[in-house]
Formats: sequence, C-alpha cells, structure tokens
Amino acid sequence: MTGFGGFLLRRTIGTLATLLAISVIVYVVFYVTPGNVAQITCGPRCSPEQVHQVALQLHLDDPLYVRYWHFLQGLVVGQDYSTGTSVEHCSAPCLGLSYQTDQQVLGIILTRLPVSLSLVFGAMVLWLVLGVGTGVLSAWRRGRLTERVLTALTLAGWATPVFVIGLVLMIVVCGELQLLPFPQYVKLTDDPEQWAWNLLLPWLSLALIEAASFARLTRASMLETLAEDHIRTFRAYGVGEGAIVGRHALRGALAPVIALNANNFGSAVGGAVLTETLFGLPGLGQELVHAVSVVDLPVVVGMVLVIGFFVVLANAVADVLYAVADRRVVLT
Amino acid sequence: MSEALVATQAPEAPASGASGARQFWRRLRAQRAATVAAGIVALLVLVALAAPLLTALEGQDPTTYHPSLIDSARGGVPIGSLGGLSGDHWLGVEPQTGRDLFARLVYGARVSLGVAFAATVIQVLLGLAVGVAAALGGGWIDQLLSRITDIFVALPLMIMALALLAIVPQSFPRPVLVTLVIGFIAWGNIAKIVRAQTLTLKGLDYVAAARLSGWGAWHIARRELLPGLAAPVITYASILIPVNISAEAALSFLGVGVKPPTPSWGQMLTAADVWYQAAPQYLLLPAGALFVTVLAMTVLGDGVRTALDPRAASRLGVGAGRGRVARTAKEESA
Amino acid sequence: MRHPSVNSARAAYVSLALVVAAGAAACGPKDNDASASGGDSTPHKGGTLTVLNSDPQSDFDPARLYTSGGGNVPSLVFRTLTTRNRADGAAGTKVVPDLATDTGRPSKDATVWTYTLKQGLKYEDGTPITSADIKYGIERSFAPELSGGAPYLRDWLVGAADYQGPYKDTKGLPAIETPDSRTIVFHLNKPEGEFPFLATQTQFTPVPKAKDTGTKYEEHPISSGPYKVVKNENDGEHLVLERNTYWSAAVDDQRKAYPDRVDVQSGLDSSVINQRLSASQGTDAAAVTTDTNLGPAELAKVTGDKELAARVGTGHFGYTNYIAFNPKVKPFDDPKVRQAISYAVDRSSVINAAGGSALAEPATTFLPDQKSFGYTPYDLFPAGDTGNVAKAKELLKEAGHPNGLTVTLTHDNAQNFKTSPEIATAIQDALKKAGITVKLQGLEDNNYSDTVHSVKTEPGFFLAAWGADWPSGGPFLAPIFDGRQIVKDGANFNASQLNDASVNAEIDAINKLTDLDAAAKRWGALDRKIGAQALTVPLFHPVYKRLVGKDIKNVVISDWTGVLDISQVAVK
Amino acid sequence: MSLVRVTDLTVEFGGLRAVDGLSFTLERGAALALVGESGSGKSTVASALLGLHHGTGARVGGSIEVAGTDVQAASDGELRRLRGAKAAMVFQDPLSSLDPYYAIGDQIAEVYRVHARGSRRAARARAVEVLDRVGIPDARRRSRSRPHEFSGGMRQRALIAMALACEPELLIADEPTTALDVTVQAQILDLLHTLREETGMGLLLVTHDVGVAAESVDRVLVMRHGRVVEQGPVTAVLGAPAEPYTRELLSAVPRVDAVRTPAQASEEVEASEEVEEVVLEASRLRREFGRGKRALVAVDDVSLTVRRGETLGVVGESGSGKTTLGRMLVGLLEPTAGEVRHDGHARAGVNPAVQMVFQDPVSSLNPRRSIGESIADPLRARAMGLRGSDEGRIRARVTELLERVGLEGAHYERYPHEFSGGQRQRVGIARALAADPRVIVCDEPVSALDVTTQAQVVALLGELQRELGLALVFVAHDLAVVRQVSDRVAVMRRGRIVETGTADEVYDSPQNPYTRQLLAAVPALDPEAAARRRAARRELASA
Repeated sequence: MTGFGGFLLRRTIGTLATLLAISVIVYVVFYVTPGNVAQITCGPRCSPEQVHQVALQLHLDDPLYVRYWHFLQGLVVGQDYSTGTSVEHCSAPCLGLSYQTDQQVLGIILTRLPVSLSLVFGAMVLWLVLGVGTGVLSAWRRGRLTERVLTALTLAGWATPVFVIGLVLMIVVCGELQLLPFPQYVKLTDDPEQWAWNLLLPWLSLALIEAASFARLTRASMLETLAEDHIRTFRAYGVGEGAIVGRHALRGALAPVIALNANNFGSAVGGAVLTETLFGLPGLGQELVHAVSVVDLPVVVGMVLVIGFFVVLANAVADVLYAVADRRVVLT
Repeated sequence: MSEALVATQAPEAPASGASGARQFWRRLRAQRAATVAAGIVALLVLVALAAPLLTALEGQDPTTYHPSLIDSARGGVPIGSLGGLSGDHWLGVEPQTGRDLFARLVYGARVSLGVAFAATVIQVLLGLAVGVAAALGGGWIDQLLSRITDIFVALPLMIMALALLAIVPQSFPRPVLVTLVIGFIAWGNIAKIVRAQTLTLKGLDYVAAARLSGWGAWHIARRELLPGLAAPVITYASILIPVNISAEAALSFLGVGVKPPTPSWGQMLTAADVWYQAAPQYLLLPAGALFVTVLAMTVLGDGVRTALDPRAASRLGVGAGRGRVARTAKEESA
Repeated sequence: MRHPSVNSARAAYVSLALVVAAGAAACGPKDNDASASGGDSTPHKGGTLTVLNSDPQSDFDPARLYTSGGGNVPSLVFRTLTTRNRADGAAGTKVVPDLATDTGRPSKDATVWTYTLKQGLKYEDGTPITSADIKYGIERSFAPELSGGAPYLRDWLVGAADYQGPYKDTKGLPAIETPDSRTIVFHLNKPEGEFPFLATQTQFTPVPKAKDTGTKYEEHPISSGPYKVVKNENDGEHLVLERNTYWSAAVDDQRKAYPDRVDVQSGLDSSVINQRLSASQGTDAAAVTTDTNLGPAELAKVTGDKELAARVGTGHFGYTNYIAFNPKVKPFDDPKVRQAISYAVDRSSVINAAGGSALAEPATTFLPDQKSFGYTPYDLFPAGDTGNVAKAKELLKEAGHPNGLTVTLTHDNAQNFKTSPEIATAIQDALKKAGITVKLQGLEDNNYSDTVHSVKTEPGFFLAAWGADWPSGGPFLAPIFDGRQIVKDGANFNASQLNDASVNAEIDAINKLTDLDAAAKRWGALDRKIGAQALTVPLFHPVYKRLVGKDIKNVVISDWTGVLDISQVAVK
Repeated sequence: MSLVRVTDLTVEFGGLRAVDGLSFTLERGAALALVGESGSGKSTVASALLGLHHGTGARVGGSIEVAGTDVQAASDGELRRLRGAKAAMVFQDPLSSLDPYYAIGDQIAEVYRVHARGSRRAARARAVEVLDRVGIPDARRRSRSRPHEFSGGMRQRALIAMALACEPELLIADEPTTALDVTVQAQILDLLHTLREETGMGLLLVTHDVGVAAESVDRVLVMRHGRVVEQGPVTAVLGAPAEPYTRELLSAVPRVDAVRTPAQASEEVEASEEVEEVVLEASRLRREFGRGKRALVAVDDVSLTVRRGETLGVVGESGSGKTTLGRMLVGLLEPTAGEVRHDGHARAGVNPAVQMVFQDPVSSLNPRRSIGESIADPLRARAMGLRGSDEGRIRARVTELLERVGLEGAHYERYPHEFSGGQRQRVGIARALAADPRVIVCDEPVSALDVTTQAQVVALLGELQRELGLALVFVAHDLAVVRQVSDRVAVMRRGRIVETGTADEVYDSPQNPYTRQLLAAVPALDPEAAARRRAARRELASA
C-alpha cells in the first residue's frame, strides 16, 4: 500500500517540521521572559559573583542562536555536562539538563509521561462513553424530557472549570462519603487495580468537561445519519429500531467523533495541568507550570515538544482511523 | 457577532437587503427557546454594561472591605445566614474580605463576558481569514497555512499564556492582554472548520455561476462564500465563548489571569472552590452565572444557525420564503 | 488561599531564611501536650510516618539546602555540629550540641571557634565521621554546581569571598583547620557571637570526599542521622527514609526517631492535604505535613468540629510581613509621608486578608514577638485596629499634600506568598479613607524578586516579608538595615538603603557578644531605634495552624521553626 | 386471492392530501406500473403497502392487504415480519440506499437474518448466492467490498439481491433505474424480467418514465394529484389512451425515432444562405485529473465547432467526460492541452459571452439569496464599470427576464426553495440570459425534471435560441431529449467523440457500434417492440 507508506512519510516530515517550528517559538518566547534565571538557580541570597559563576556554567550569557544551536546539537549528537566530580554524557535525543534540578529533561519527561498518558487515556475512555452515550440517548429520545435533562447536565459539566468539579467531587466522594481513597498516583505496572481506583476521580472530572462537546457532536451527526436513505432501506426490510440506531446510525456518527477526539486528546495531554495540580498527580502539565514559573527553559522546551508531538500524533492517528472507518476517504 | 457575518443581503441592493436582515430576525423570533436565550444573553450584556448603575442602586461597590461583616477568628467566614445575605448586600458578602458579592458578580460579568466575546471574535476572524485563504489559495498556500494551523493547535494554550503574560510589561491593561493571548493562540480549530466548509462551498454550482457572471475571487468570497460560512462559524462560536470563559478562569487559577482588584468570574471561582463547605454561596454564584451564560449561548447559537437559513422559513411558518410558488399561467401554456 | 506548588524552596524570592515554605499544622495549642484522641499518649517505636507536602524535597544535598536550624526532614538524615533544642515553645529556640561535644569554644574576641566531635560517630555504612569530612562538606557548598546555601559562610570565613569550591581549586579553605580527626577550628574575618546558630545549618554536615558525586550526590547522600535515604524519585517528589542501623541515641539525645520508616510524598494540593489529614483514612491516620497550613476556609470548618480542633497544632515562627519604603523615591523620602501611611494602615482588614486573627497576629515591631529576638514592644505610629485616618491626614497636610496623594504599591502576583494580592487590595482600601489613592502594580513571581532586590529598579512602596535564619535579632536586622550589606549590582535586601554609622557600629558591637540573652536585649533596643525612622510599616506575624493524623503522638512545636518537629513524632 | 388489494386508500401529511381515494389489485406473478409525474403520490402509495408511514404522523385511510396481511391493522411485529419476507422494496438512488460503512454481503446477510433464523455463516452464504443470482461477477470476493467500490448498475443489482434474499412474493421497485445510464437501465429491467419469470414474484413498478413501464409490466395505472386517471392493460393504456391527461403525458415523452418536427427548424435559418459564423470552437482539448500513476484522462483530444443559432447535442453515459468538456468550453476548467476559441480568438478563463445552465436545480442557486438577486448578479458585475449604475434599470431588466422565461416579476423577492425544479431551471436560464451571451452550454438541464416540465423547458430553450440567435451546447445522457433539441449531435465514450453528424444521420444510420448499442437500449413505448428489442439484446449480450 504505497499510498499508506507515502502518507506516513509525508506525515513524519510534517510532524518534524511542526515540532521544530514549535521549539523555535518556545525558545524565542522564553528567551525574552524576564526573571534572572541565574539568580533563581543560584538561590535568593547568592552574591553577584556566585550568580555570575552559575550563569557561566549554564551558558546563560550566550546569545539566543548559540543556545538554540546547543539544543539542536544535543538532539542529534548528545551533550556532556560536568557534575563537579565527573563528566556525564547525555546521549543522542538529549533535551539538556534542568537548570533547577540538574536532572536530564528526557528523564523527567519519561517518568512523568506515563502519569499524564494514563490520566488522559482513562479520561478519554470515560468522555467517549459518557459523551457518545448521552449523544445517542438524546438523539434517540429527541425532543423528549430525557434529551433536555441530558443536554442541561452535559452543559453544566462543560461550563464548570475542572478545578471546581474536581475539588467538590473529591470533598464529597473521598471526604464525606469516603467511597474512594484520596487519589495518590500508583504506577500501572506496580498495581493496576489501585492505579485505576486512584485515577477514577481525576478521570471523571476531566471527562465531565469534554463529554458535553462529544454529546452535542454525536447527537447532531446521528440525526443527520438517521435522515439518510439507507436507514429507510433497513426500516423497509423490517430491521428493528435498536439495530438501526446501534449499528447504522452510530457507525455513521463515529467518523466526526474520531476527528474531535483526536483534537481533544492532544490538547488534554498538556491541558490537564489543572487536574494534575488539583489531584497531585506528578504529570507533565504540573511540572510544566512549575518550570515556566522558574523559567527552566530546557524543561519547558522539552515538555512543550512532547505535548506538541502527542497533539500531532493524535491528529495523524485520527486521519488513519477516519480512513479505515470510511473507506471513501483517501489519505493525503 | 458582527452584523457583517449575519447579514445575507448584498450591500449594493438596499431594497431587498433590508428584508434579508428583517427576515432573519423574524425567523429568530419564531423560535421560542432561542428568543428566551437571546433575552438572557441581552440581559447579561446589559448587566455587564450597567454594572456601575446596578451597584450604585444597591449602594455598594466591588472593592470596599467590610471587616465587621466577617468572623475573623473563624478564617473570615461571613456572619449571618446565607453568607451574610441582607437588605444592603443582596447576595451576601465575600469571605475574608467582606466585599459585596452582588457588586463583584456584576463587575465580574464585565471581564468574563468581555474577554470571552472579544477573544471569540479574534479567533473567528483569524480562523475565517486563514481558513478561506487556505481553501481558495490551494497548492503550496494551502500546505503552508495548514502547517501553521497545526502548529497553533499543538501549542498548549495554558503554557504559552503563562509565558506571554509574564513577558508583557505591567503597564499593558491585563484584561486586554488576556483576551489577545487567548484570541491569538486558540484559533486553530475554527480555521480547520472554515477551510473544510469553504472547500465544499467552492465546489457548488452557484459559486461557479458567480464566476461565470464575471465576479472576481475576492467578491465571490465575500458575497457567496461568507454567507455559506456563517452557519458553521456561528455554531462553533457559540461553543467557543464558554471555552474562552473557562480559559480565563484557568489562567486565574494559575495566578496569571486578570489581577485583583478587578473581579472576574474566573477569579471568584479560583478563590471560592476551597470555601465549598464553609461558605457554599461564594462558589455557587459564579458557577451558576457561568452555567446560565453557557446554556444561553449554546441555545442562542443553535437558534441563530437555523434562522440564518431561509429554508427554515417554511418549517417555522414565518416571513418570506415560507410558501410555495404556484405554477404560472405562462408555464401551463408553454 | 492556596496555589499549585509552584515555588520550590530555592526559588523563594524574598530572602526567606526558612527553607521549607511557610505553614505546618502541629498538634494542640502550645500549652497542652498533643495527646491523640483516646489511647495512651506515651510514644512507642515502630510504624511508618507519612508526610504529605506541597513542595518536593528538591536538591536533597546538604551543600545546597537553605535551612533554618538544619530543616525538618533534612535533619533526620544530616546531623550537624550543633542543632536546635528539640523542645516546645521558647525553650526550642536554644542551640545545643549535636555531632560536637559542645556549642563551640570562641577565642580571640569570637573570631576563632573550635569544636570537638563526639566519640564513636559513624555513617550509615559504618565508616567513622572525621573533622576532615566536616571541612570538605563546607567547602563543597562553595562550588557553583552546588549553589543554593546561606550566604553567611561566604561572608564570615576568612578568604572565602572568591573561593570556587573543591572541584576548581583543590587546596581547600585555609580558614578551616582540622588539627586531628576529631577537632575543627574556624577562623572568621570579624567577631560573630552567634556562630553556634550558623553551625546548625546543613552545610556543617560531614560529607566523605571519597563518596562525593557532585550534582548526583543528592540522589543518595551518605546519612549521619537516624534515617538513611532508600528511595528518592523525581528529585525529591517522593522520598523514603528507613532506620540507619549505625545511628545510636547514645550519641544523639535530640532526635527520638520513633517510627521505623518515613514516607515523604509531595506535589499534593494544599486543600487535598488538609482534607486527607482531617479524614485520616488508612495511612493518613499516621500522617503529618511539614509545609501546608490550614487555609481560612478549612479553619472555619475545623474550629466547628471538636475532635478535629484537638488535632490542630498552633506554632509561631520568627517572621514578619511588612510594607517597605525606598526613601530614594519621591514622595517616600519625606518621613512625614511614611509616618502618615503607618498611621493610616488598617491592620484588621490586612489580617482578614491573610486568613483571619487565627492565622495572623498584628505586628507593630519589625522584630518578631519572641523573647529570643529580644522583642521589646513599641508602637511609634499607633494606627489602632482599623487605622488612624485623622492623624494620617494631618501629617499629610504638614508634608504638603493637603488633598491627599497618589502612590503605586508593588506586590507579587503569586498567591503562594501569604495571599499578597489580597493584602495589597486591603491596604489600597484602607489608605483610600486617608485620601491616599493607591494604584496596584502586581508583578509575576520572578519579575517581582528581580525588581524589588536591585537598587536600580527598586520601587518606592512595596510589600515584603522577612524570616529568621535562626531565632536571633542578628539575621533579622543586619541584612535589612546594615549599610555595608547594600549590594549595588546584585541581590540587595537592604530596601531602605539605610547606611547609618551608629546603626552599623551597634550591629558590630552586638555581634561581639557571645552571651545570647544580653545580645537579644541589645537587638530589641536597636529595633526600636530604627523603627523611629518609619522605614517600614510592620503588618503582621503569621501563626501556623496545622492538622495531624489521628494516630500521631508526641508533637513538639518550637518557636524556632513554628512547626512540629518530625524527629520527635511517634505513630505507635 | 390477489397478492395486493388496495381499496380507496387516502394518505395525508399535515394539511396536504398526497393520495386521494385510490383502489387497485395486483394478482400473484403479475406486474403493475404506477406512472405519474413527481407530486402525483405514486411513491407514497408504494411506501403505504409496507406500512412505512406508521409513526411518521401521516394519516392513512382505506384498506391495504398485502400477501394476506392487513397492513392497516398490523402490529409492529407483524409489519416487521411482512417487510422483506413477504414484500421487498428497491429504491431509486442505489448509492445512498446502502450503508457506506459496511460490506455489501454483510448488509444483505443482516436483512436475511432478520427473517430467516440461521447462523451468521449461513446468512453470508445466502448473500453470496443471491449476489451471484443477480449477475454480479466473482460474488464471493465482491460481497466483501463496500458500496462505493461498485458502479451504479452493480449497486442496483445488489439492492435487488437484497430483495431476493428472503424470496418475497411481491417486489416493489420505486424508480429503480432513474439514476442509471440507459444501457445499464436496460440490463436492470431485463434482470427484473428474468427474475419474475423464474420466481413467479409479483412486481409493483413505480416510475415517471412511460418507456420503462412499457418495457416491463402487464398493467399500467396512471396517477395525477393522488388520484387514478386511468388503469388497464399496458397495450390498451399506452396504445389508445382514454383520458386526455394520459394522451398529453405520452405526447410529451421525447422519442428517439421521432424526426425533429419542421416547426422547430424555423424558416429564416434556411433562408440565409451563407454559413453562420463559428461562435465557439474547441481544438484538441484534453483534461487529466490526479498525478502520476493514478492520473485519469477525462477528456482525450476532442475538437468541435458551434455556429450561431445552432444546437450541438453532446450525448454519452456517465463517466464519458461530457460534463468536463462542458466546463472547459465555458472556461470554468483549465484544459491540460488544446484550447477553446470564442469568436475566433482564444482567451483563457471565463467569458461573459459564454454562459451555462446547470443540472441540479438545488445547488445552482444560492439558497440564501432571493432569485432576483441571483439573476441580477451578471448585470451588477457588468455594471461595476459604469459609475452610478441605476438600481431601477437593473430591477426592470430582471423583471423582463423573469417574464421572458415564464415567471413573474413579483417573484424577485422569493427564495429558491419556494420554487419547483422546473421553475428553478427557468431562473437559471434567466440568469444565463442576463449576461447577453452568444453561447449557452446546458449541462443536463432537464434530466432532473418530470417529462411534462422537461418538454416545457426544452421548448423555452428552442424559443430563446430562435429569438436571440443563441448557440446552444446541449449535454445530456437521454438520447430521446437530445434528438428533440439538437441540429448536430456528438456521441462521447471514455473521453473521446466516437461519432458526430446531423441528428438524423447519427440517430437513423449510426456508424459506430457503441452508438448502435446506446440506441438499442432506449426503452420503446410500444410493448411488442420492447419485447423484440429485449430478445435482440439477449443475443447481443450472449454472443
């Protein structure tokens, strides 16, 4: 299927170009951000001399293009850093070291990525079930009370910021009703059952926000599909209403849902920062907000690239799923 | 929504044009839910604009502290039932500061709605410009603009906002800055929708007919494509406004939104969520206001989209375009 | 008011002596012993203590930590020459020997200090602790890669100003001599009577040169205390300590170390921490926090519930929130204007903004209201509870501003520093009554610290706060009012840029004294003398109220740290 | 007991009465055609037989009995058992009548398993069996492909296969071949004929095309405004119609063999001896779509000329490139090679002198603007140059054009959706005229219209051509209509012109075998002739 190979090649090149452009944007934006990085890294009571030493060590006084060149070098060849007693080599896709913690940025990302992914994947499953489910129900019960109630509920979820829903849910469910333990992140590999229990609330709060847009989209596209001729054909052959809605109308609604899902999934990886902050999940978003506040450029660039990568990846996967679902679409 | 988007008449022909706009309003009024929603949105805008008048009526203002009305020993929780609800504090007082909640909610509407509307207008205009240009440009223009759109979709709004809001000097008015930041970063999706819709419209016969009658590309885009784009853009805009309100609230949560003492619903929500148990009305008021705004905007959006399409006239049984044209005598005889 | 854990210890913009962010909930008001509800209150060994924190234990390296008295969690792993007396209230502000046999023997007018190590001190791997390790530990703190510690060693040790640490010039610091494996002598460039206080900081923790791995040392530092590090994830996000078998109570009478294991989790949201402590489910029953205060909202709920109220500890720490003036900027060069503002301030609405009278006490003196600081109460420009508007207007008229004036108050935007935006608006509202229109200028976290701490860009009128590196007037008044500590081209904390010869001389004189009580009285008098110039308007001292799990026993809160001492707590 | 018995059936949607007291019977194995124009209610009757109006808010009166089931009184369960098992229905547009997301075999299997218990595998086997029965080659492999991978004809065969799956006693076909090309239409009608012979299945055929009816049924029922105009054996009704409306209907049907009546060829054209100048000329036009391997040649080396006052007919099946050619002639599409010359000089891009009338009345007018505005478009475009273009003059011109095409000036403010298909095509013509063109290219202008409306629009075009001396290029797939309007005809196949000449030469003595095959497939009005032609086709196919 050279078509698919061609598509893959074009998309990879496109992705790389996009990510490179993003890294330039982030470097420029954060280069002009005020805040004396050396002073912050060195500590509040450092003398000007000490601050100067730290600035030299982190190449902070180099011009922008030199620092960006170092960044690119790191990506391709890797970089050497001195830990004082020895020299540490950070191998090829090296995103540099955090100014604050001297940890390899790639290491920070790899430890935090599974947290963000498990939060967003779980939330994605929930918002698909909630959103599409509500959409199907309100399309089926069109005009009746159930549809109005469902629409109002999903809109309520959508209108309330996540940090309000999250906290209220937590206080009620974990605090007063004590149905669930307070969320603490447990690695999936360590204990899958605990992992799921602890992430249930964060998933729910994130999903409640996104469910509304899926409900609206599913309802609209299902109504559109139900008005099409082939539904009439199957009715004329005595196929039951349940099968018609379940098999045919829902399948018709899947394609746009896939496209919207890709978009929401991508932005959720970065955007779940509020949920991560509230529930204390050590994810990408939380660390990114912290890194921005202390102007820790290597961490910020590394994280924004990873998040950007997931957004672009999510869109590419959506295009492929779209083409698989609807063979009429040709992958460009 | 700027009038240009909604109007369906050709500018040069005032006679039939006016009827186009008048028909739109008749079709909108014919839908009960949309009319109620339009009323609510109008009320909200009025409240936001007349904030000083309303607070003067109540005899309060959003910034004066009332230490006497809060119990300092218990963390500053308002004294009295329902959060200090009283004759001169219609909606009670704010914990810790004792400021009048009604005044803050009303002034808060200014910022939240102002930022949301303005940011949405920026996103819509940018999305329209890029979307239409990409669809009509074709070839490498399309590729370039689509790539740029991908980049902006990939940039996490929160993080870029955090950085940008830290860079701009303090003299710059913060609400305007927040609007520009949200407006200029989160326009990717609408550009994609506009591009897709323009591509479908471009293929229709009546656009080809317009080309045949000699109109230039720019004129066709404005007169034929834009009205066709109005419906999907309005629908998406009615989704964007609530998203932008929440974005402002999220920025306040991260401490970079609108700064005290300017009140905004986002600010109030950020402060109020911990008071969920001790002073629940402090949380329920802004959250309720937000919910009503979102509901009204969504219903109004659907209503406007239906009213924009003349074919709805027959379904709604109102105004021009609702009847069937009988067969003319000449047709019979031909 | 809470905020996602955005600031890390070292990013504290104000020269906050305290390494761990403000706020902790100890158990029970100061006077009665913190008895867990029901069951006997005598502490027993064993069990696991859980610590729920907002800020991570980042840079867990003795050279990089900026602690007050050796810190809370760090002092479980890093023993120092001297340490703070682990006792309730004022008794807790004394210095006592730790690795050394005494608190140090001053000579040559307190410019030379000699210490001798106790017998039989061992690291977690059984190797003996030597004075050379202490010397190397201090030298490491000068390396640029391991920056972050307190400035005193650099200022006080002879020839230390431009020392670049052991990695660059290997011959070490001559100012520290180690005549034999148990003796160590410090040579200072000027008399410092309070050197024993400095010796409590983690820079005085022994680090064997053979085991030093530079910036990697923080992942597994060699413990000299009752616990050793068995797990350190995400640079202090999750820290697990277990018993150090080579530690013995015989050589350490300060740390009780009842629990077998200490599990320090961080990155949690402050309202979540308070919810978990009040619910006390599962492992949270044996949990405490060392950095999260009860917010005003939670306080309202907690004070209503008898059982919960019993588990709230109150602590006082040497810390003052105040308004700082920069006399080089008009109109604040005129003392009458500064006095007018001092009169007009409404401390009750400021305190409400800071969380109410339970979380903040009004302050009229710059020094904190504790004996160890030599607190001598004075209120030179009495504003009463809600501000003296008449006096303020009168002074303004005299200063030539009959119909009031307009000024700009600069403050930090971040919510994490004691809700400064809300305090700024409280002050704005109060001064309005006195005809002073205040415009607010909120700056982002780092932007604020850069602007405020450089002589060139320092605003005329801004919110600030100061904490004690150790409970004495010295570290409180010297950095702020000593003319010689003004830094022209770097981080300057002498906001009023006061360079008064008599004040400088008095500071030097007090530093000579090794009798700390006498010194304290002198610091109190100096505070009142500086106060007369109305260079600052003290606002309030914070009060820490923190919850503990229901199974926690033997809670000790000293006035040194204001928070429960984790080395005394028991869970069985 | 007859297969279908309908007695004074009435169906009302809201205030509108679509079917007004209709009675007829259909015996087992017999075939009845419901013939009528759009809006006559014929499809409503067909749907009523399967009770498809239940629950749609329509009020259905009278009694309907299908294969022993009283549809009016039947419960939902009984109705579901009736639909597909006893009576099956085939619809008009094959592309949209199948679910695009599922393989064809699965869809047929799904319908089969509703009525016949049996495993999934048995159902799929049955699907392959019926697909093979309706003549789809390599049925097993093709049953796994999706609807869009089938041609129009193949999709209609699949739909018929779906109907056969449960061996119904009655097959209802609602305009089964309207959307198909004439050669494919013939194959489908033949298929229906052979299937009825083999299974003895009854057939109810709904169509607006009298020719199609003549080909394949025993009895005909003519409908108008929901009432029966006339019903009886096909030879009687079509041969000697009793009712005036039936006669009018039959006369409006364009005949392939009808010589173009002299009235249309006006005298003056013969009078002027010198040859009319060429207004539009295309030389060696070529157009490719896509790049590299997947490139598709739509138009391959086509040359033609159009003189003033002359109508050139371009006929061909779907996919022959006739529409692409039309768009290139008008300048909407850039040719890959070759050029188009207006009045002797080549000019790329659109040219006001050449206008176009589009096929689909729905998408040819901007739904959001009144028709007056759309017609005024070319006037305003030209007026852009003149300062102070007078609004009144434009409005007067538009009113004049509206009346000229048979509509009223007062319709200026009305919106496109308020007009019928025929009326909308008239608006399209008015818009084309507004630009005072010398040539109008009509792309399938009447194929979406009823026979009577079709005749009226064609007559209008003829009048305009004579009056204004217009040159017309008439692109269509219906050979009969093309013969009726064209002076010269060009037959296109796979992007090339295979035959050209005067209408009489091409229709009466076709040289090219493809033209002959096309002409043979056109349904004849006379049933006997239809049977003879079907036999001839069968040899042609089997040879």
